[in-house]
Amino acid sequence: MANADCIVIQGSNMAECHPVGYQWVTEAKARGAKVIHVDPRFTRTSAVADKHVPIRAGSDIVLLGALINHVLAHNLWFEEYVVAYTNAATLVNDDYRDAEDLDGLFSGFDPESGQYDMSTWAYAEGDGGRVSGPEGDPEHGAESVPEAAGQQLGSGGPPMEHARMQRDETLQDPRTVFQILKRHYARYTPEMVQEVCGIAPEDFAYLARSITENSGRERTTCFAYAVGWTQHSLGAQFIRTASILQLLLGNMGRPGGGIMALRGHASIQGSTDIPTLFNLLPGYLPMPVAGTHDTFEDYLDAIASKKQKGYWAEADAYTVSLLKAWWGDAATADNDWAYDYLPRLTGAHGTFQTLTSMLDDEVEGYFLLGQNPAVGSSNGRMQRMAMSHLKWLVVRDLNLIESATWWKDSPEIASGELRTEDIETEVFFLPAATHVEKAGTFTQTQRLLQWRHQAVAPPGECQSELQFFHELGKRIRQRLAGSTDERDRPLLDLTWDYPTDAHGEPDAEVVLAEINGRHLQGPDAGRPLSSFTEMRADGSTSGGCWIYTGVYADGVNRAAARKPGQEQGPAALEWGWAWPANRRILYNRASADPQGRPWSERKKHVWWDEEQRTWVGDDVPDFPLHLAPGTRPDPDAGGAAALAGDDPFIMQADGKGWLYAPKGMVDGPLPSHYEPQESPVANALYTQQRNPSRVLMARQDNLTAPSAGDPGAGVYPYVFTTYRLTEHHTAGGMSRWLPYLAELQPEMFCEVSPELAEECGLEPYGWATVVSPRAAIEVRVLVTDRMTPLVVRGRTVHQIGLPYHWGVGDDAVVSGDAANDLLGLTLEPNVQIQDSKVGSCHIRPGRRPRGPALLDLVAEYQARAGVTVETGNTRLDGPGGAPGPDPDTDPTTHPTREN
Amino acid sequence: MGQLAGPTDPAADAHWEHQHPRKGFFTDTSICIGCKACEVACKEWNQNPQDGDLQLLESSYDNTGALGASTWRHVAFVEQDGERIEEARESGRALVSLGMPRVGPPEARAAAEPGDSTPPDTPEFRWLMSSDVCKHCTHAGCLDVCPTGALFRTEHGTVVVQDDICNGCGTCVAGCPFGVIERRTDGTAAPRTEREGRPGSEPAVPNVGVAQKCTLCYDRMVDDQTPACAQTCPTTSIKYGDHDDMVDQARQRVAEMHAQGRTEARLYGANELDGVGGTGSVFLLLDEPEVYGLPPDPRVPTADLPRMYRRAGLAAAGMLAAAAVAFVGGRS
Amino acid sequence: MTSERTRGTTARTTTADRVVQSVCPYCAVGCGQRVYVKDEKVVQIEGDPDSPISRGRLCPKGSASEQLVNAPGRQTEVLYRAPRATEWQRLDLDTAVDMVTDRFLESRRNGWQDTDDQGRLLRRTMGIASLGGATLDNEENYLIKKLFTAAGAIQIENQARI
Amino acid sequence: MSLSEFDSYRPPEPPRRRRRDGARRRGTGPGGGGDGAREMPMVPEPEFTSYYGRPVVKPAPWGHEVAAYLFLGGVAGGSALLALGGQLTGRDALRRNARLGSVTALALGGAALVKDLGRPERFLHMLRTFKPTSPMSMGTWILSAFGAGMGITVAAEADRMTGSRLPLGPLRPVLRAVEGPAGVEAAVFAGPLAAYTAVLLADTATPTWNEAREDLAFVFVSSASLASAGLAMITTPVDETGPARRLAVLGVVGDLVATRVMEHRMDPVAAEPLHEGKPGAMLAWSERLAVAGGLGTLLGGRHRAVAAVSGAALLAASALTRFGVLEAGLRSAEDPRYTIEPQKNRLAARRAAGITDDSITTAG
Repeated sequence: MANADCIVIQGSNMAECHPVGYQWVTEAKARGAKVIHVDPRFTRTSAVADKHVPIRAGSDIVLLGALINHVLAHNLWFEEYVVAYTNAATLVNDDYRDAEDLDGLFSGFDPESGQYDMSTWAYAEGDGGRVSGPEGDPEHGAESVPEAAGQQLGSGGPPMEHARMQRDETLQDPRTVFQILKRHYARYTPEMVQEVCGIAPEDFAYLARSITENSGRERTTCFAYAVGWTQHSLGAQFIRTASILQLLLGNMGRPGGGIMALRGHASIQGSTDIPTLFNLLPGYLPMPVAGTHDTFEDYLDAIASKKQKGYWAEADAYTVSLLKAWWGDAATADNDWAYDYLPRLTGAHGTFQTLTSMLDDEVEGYFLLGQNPAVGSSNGRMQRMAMSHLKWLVVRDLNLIESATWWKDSPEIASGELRTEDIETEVFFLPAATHVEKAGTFTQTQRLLQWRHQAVAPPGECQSELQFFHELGKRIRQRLAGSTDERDRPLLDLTWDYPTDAHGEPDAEVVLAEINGRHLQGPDAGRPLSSFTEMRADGSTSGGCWIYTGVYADGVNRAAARKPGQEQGPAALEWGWAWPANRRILYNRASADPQGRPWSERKKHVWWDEEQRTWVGDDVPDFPLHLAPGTRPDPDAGGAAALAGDDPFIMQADGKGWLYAPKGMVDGPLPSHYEPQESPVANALYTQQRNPSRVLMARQDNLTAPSAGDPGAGVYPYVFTTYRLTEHHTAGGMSRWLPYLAELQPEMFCEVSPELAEECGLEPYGWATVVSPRAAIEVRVLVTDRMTPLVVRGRTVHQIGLPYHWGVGDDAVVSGDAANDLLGLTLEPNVQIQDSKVGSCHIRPGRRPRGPALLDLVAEYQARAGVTVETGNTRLDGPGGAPGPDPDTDPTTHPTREN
Repeated sequence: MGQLAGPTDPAADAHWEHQHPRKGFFTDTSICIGCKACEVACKEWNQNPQDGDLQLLESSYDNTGALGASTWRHVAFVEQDGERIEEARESGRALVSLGMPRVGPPEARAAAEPGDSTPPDTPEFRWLMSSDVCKHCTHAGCLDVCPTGALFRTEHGTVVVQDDICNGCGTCVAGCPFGVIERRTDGTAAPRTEREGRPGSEPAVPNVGVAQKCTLCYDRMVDDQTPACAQTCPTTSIKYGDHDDMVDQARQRVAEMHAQGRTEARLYGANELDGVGGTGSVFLLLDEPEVYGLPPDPRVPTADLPRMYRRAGLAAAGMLAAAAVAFVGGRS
Repeated sequence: MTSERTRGTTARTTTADRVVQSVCPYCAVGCGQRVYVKDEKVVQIEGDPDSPISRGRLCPKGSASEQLVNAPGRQTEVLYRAPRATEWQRLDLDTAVDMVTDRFLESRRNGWQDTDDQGRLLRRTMGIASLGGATLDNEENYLIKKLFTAAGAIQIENQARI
Repeated sequence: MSLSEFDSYRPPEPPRRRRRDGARRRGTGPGGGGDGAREMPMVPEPEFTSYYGRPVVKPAPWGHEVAAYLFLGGVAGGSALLALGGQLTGRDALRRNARLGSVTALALGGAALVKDLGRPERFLHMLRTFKPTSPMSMGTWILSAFGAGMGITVAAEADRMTGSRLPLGPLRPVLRAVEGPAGVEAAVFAGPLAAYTAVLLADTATPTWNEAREDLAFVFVSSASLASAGLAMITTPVDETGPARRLAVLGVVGDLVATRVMEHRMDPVAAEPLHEGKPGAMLAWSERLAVAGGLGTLLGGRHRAVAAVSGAALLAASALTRFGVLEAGLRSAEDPRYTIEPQKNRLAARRAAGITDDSITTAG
């Protein structure tokens, strides 16, 4: 980011949430870069940015779409880059219908399941048909899986043959992606931005000018985002829109460009690479789904076709290596490498689905490993009530967090909904080791693995997770030793013998070596693999996570490489190890033009060296080293060999950057704006008010506030958004127990504009109660000009800021009500993440009632708003659905009825 | 005794023979992101107890309040509207037109002429953040009045309290024109750990009753390490180094900002001729000093001490005379 | 003027027994940290100047890491709450792990599903769920995923999704 | 005003100073607390900004003990002069009572000082250095020298009062010989003892004390005189207290004049605390008592009863002066306005006078 010429921070509060990372933005600013912060609130990031653009929470796609429209309309896109590196020129089949034609929906929408049949979006084929997967036509796969299909596909995207795609380099054919894009965003005008986002035209012009002036050969613009974008019912599409914009401007894969994902936790990137997630196996291989991946062959065909370009074609080698790593000799060719040992999914089993099954008493045991759902997960009340249904709960943490003590001090105990004596749950609190009491690697937000050495032994009875789970596994296998029951085979055949030191702590380097993978047969049996290209599908190699292969190459723990930063170049390749293969900027082939020459001297990064006939540069080239720029592969080759010289996006099935996503996104090939689940205004672009394929949780304890125009919308008139403070860490488990941090931000507060304080009679630094359809909490009131009311669709929308670090419990140094109690659960269809950045609420002066009176207050508001389980949970808002403007009315004229 | 006011080299005055460069801070508040890492790092390094009553202090994001016996770094937060920004720019321009003798290097001064420098997109709102610290003055009010010699001038020209000597007389607390040093009472808020079933107990409050203030990490400086706050500051808003370099950097930075039209920038403590002979910690502020809680024209009290002694001598003589008159007057 | 103790002033980073390079446990920037240990106790954690990412700098949370390790409020003993009990009770570690193992197997059996209604292989248990992992090491996540998947527990989640 | 009926749950809010948000606000006096529900009386906004009304300088951590020491120090000093006078003019009763009075005041004052220290067990550290820039260091040495002299004279007095029965043996003649010079030596330090406390207060950044640096010494010296004279009038029969009475009158006159001059010369804003609130009341009463004591001495000084009463009045006046000045100083440090405005005036005055190079805020 340090060498960016313009940095747009949107959906993130970088200076507060990633302060040390912010030094590079300061560096860029010192070199003359322009820093723009787009955020509903004026935060500490805005304080040191050049410009702060207040935006209404949840309307990011309109802004980004308008920028795309601006770039296309004024011909500011980077022509050479777009034509060569993106699928702009590819033709889409004729059956495709855009959201513009179907008033907010795309073709192939199935109203009951809320799913799209993606076949209508495919590229056009030579003979007019559709390029689709080799066998197993998608219909068969689609309808048998009721819920989100998102988890079927690993991150590599869908299988697809590349050879028979049609392209029109002149970009004039109306079926080209480019023209579709133009038509799709035609109505995203600066006026629309003012009406929907509340952003003044001059601010929009400033933003557009700054971005376009700083893109192209000589200059690059960089976007930075965090959960401000991801935690929406439309989150994945926000990021898609930004990537389309960056592709059009030619900023992808170049130094100072691209999109920086600012991840939240120390190793959250690690926990998705080696996923403690329901839908993924290590290395983003999908978990097998009953019905789609019944046999090993089905599984391999579903994730990658031998015909497609890019490294995903070798997915079979990765899977076999993983199974060999887990089940060693028990995984043989004839039992499909123990493929049947893997449990199958039957739909989405995300944390929120698990929550509902807990409430229905289907889950008996629950492990909490350094997470505090009673405060940190949305709809806190539902989380705590669900835990009261458990038989037993194991909490492993440093402090007695609220998720361990809810049975005696949670808000539900205070309000009488739960009685300690009636709660059956057995709770085990096992103290955990801190980061200096155990060795291991963290993967940070730039995919860099860094090794941590153990400084001291854990005190008292504290244990690291490594030791605890190794011990748990050993005891389970001891108890099942004699069992002949087929279901216990996977546990007994597991490779589970790790050397342990005097304290019983397994040696983390051995685990890392297993993750890296090793040769099993042949001359160098036992030697670690040095790159994932060495993995074979014949069972001769093993590897716990193919994208991490190379971290332990030649037996050297590269994650522990510690060559001081000052002694190496800015890319600092010898500090830690970045997956894949220590590349620091992905797709950096795009930092050179189709002929392999750097776009400009200033932005040189990776380029083609004619003499050595190899790619060279400041970073490990993210491209086959000796693939000359001009090469054209023969059509039926597959995998890496199929990559052309100018296909920088080596992971995509067609080697190109996807402006248009024929497959992979479940809620539309092109991002289009829908209002959040709870919104004070109607969708100005389409009749469809909300994301039609969002995952609904229509339950009595998860009611939704009525939105624009519905009766009762006035009961919850204000928009609230949640955010983080520098001084605290997520649910406070690691900050509210520390006196030095607790005294910096001692009390839960809300941030309101003076106008809102006037309107509701809120007293500066006094108390206020915030009520939402789920709960009511009390907060101190910070009246500040940093919150600006916005005029959206003709009416003033007030926004309230709520930090979410506090929780009700008596063990922390400071405690307070949890903002997460206010949040509802409506999930984003692709990744099942909840919509916690925007919601509707009401705020009134004075503290909240204690005891049962609190429930009456919440119920009274629900009654007044006439909220039922159906409110906001209707899939289709067609002409028959919620009243919205007719598609053909000019969006700039205000709709007749007041909303 | 060295001189009592005006520019001088404090370490030399304190009879340090071997020449050590004078160390100091330069705090550039224009790039401070108000993260308070300096507050935490300082407390953690010096093991200062948690002070404060764990309540919102009704001052934007600042819940620390002010510098004190257990808080040697304090980040101030001031929210200001457009009108206030304009006033600050105006007062900044006034400073320039006062014809400061040394207004930065010549070429920067030329560029600082108003008119050609259109301020960038004047924000209609701004949020000032600044990390306050002990000034380590050239003429330190606290050091001068300390009767026990607990406060001493280090070889690097900084001012440090020896907590094994100070008997807590408190004169220095009143002597400091910036209100930095304070006597540590044990009145910290009752630590939460007196609860049943709590393992461990809050460590006893060290150095109760003794005057405490920032030592510019004297223990780290002796082993030529960077002070905790300067090392941890994410955007190097807190810079540490030789005092003269710090002052030069400060001057370049303020000239550069004036050239960009941001004339609200001004330096605080960089002028050797001011009331305390210039300070060891130099600040770049974006508004009048009092907006940050800093005195507009601080003056070390010792500067007027000779005159005070003369007045007191006169008074004592007067008293003697009065007594004499009383006895000589009437023999009755 | 200066006392003996003052003349002997030295930084505890120089008198530490050893220095260990580590990484901050808080956010995903991954700032380098140096951990100073003396007499088997962490005495100081500060930024690691060698790190090209953070260049020796830390945020307030990172700077408070030493207190995270040595905080008086930290829990270092196993606690157990019996059903319907109103207070914690102490429990030694070994018994606790045994009890958890028994419950793990029992709940695994209760929630076991061999095949779905259309006879397709499931081989999983819905009786056990787990939440958490973003603050753990990759090696720990690896063992957790490996053990739970082998046991058939698929309801594993972490902060990446909330 | 928050109307919610649930406010009854509100925990008893600590009496906190009611401050409106934002930088521009007026300096409210301290006691504006209450539970924040009452709206503060709107007072026109003087042109002055501060950091949320927080103090700029810190008040000295001195309580009543220090004020008591100031008073007792003055009495000790004055009494030593009277004792010397009595010694030279043969007034034995005056000499003896003055000496005893002085040493008791000294002992009490010293004890008060040590008690006020943060670490009383280290009070001897005061003698580690001889530092002219530190008024307290000077004061310690003055106190020690004065104490030594006074100690010897009192030893002699005690020996005389106990009819030479003390087991002094060979020391007695030495004591007799050195008693005279010791009395003189003590008297020499009496003046500085009474005056140095003024420098101790003035040589600080506390606005009111610092502004009073020109004339505070005269106020304290006069107050010391009238107090010691008052003490003498109480303890010594009327026939020997002629000089004491005259000293008392001189002291009262000096006190009144010096206070007037001091307040006139100070910056009006910095002088405000002297007239407001508790300190204002104390100083006003001190003046009335001083005048009453003075008149009582002048008119009825001859009658023992009237002399004693006016002596007591004078003692009270002096005590009130000391407590009042100390309290006013502490109050002036707690409110930022008393620090900022006088300094801004001073800066503006210097700039008007053309001195533009000595400001701490510079643009270069």
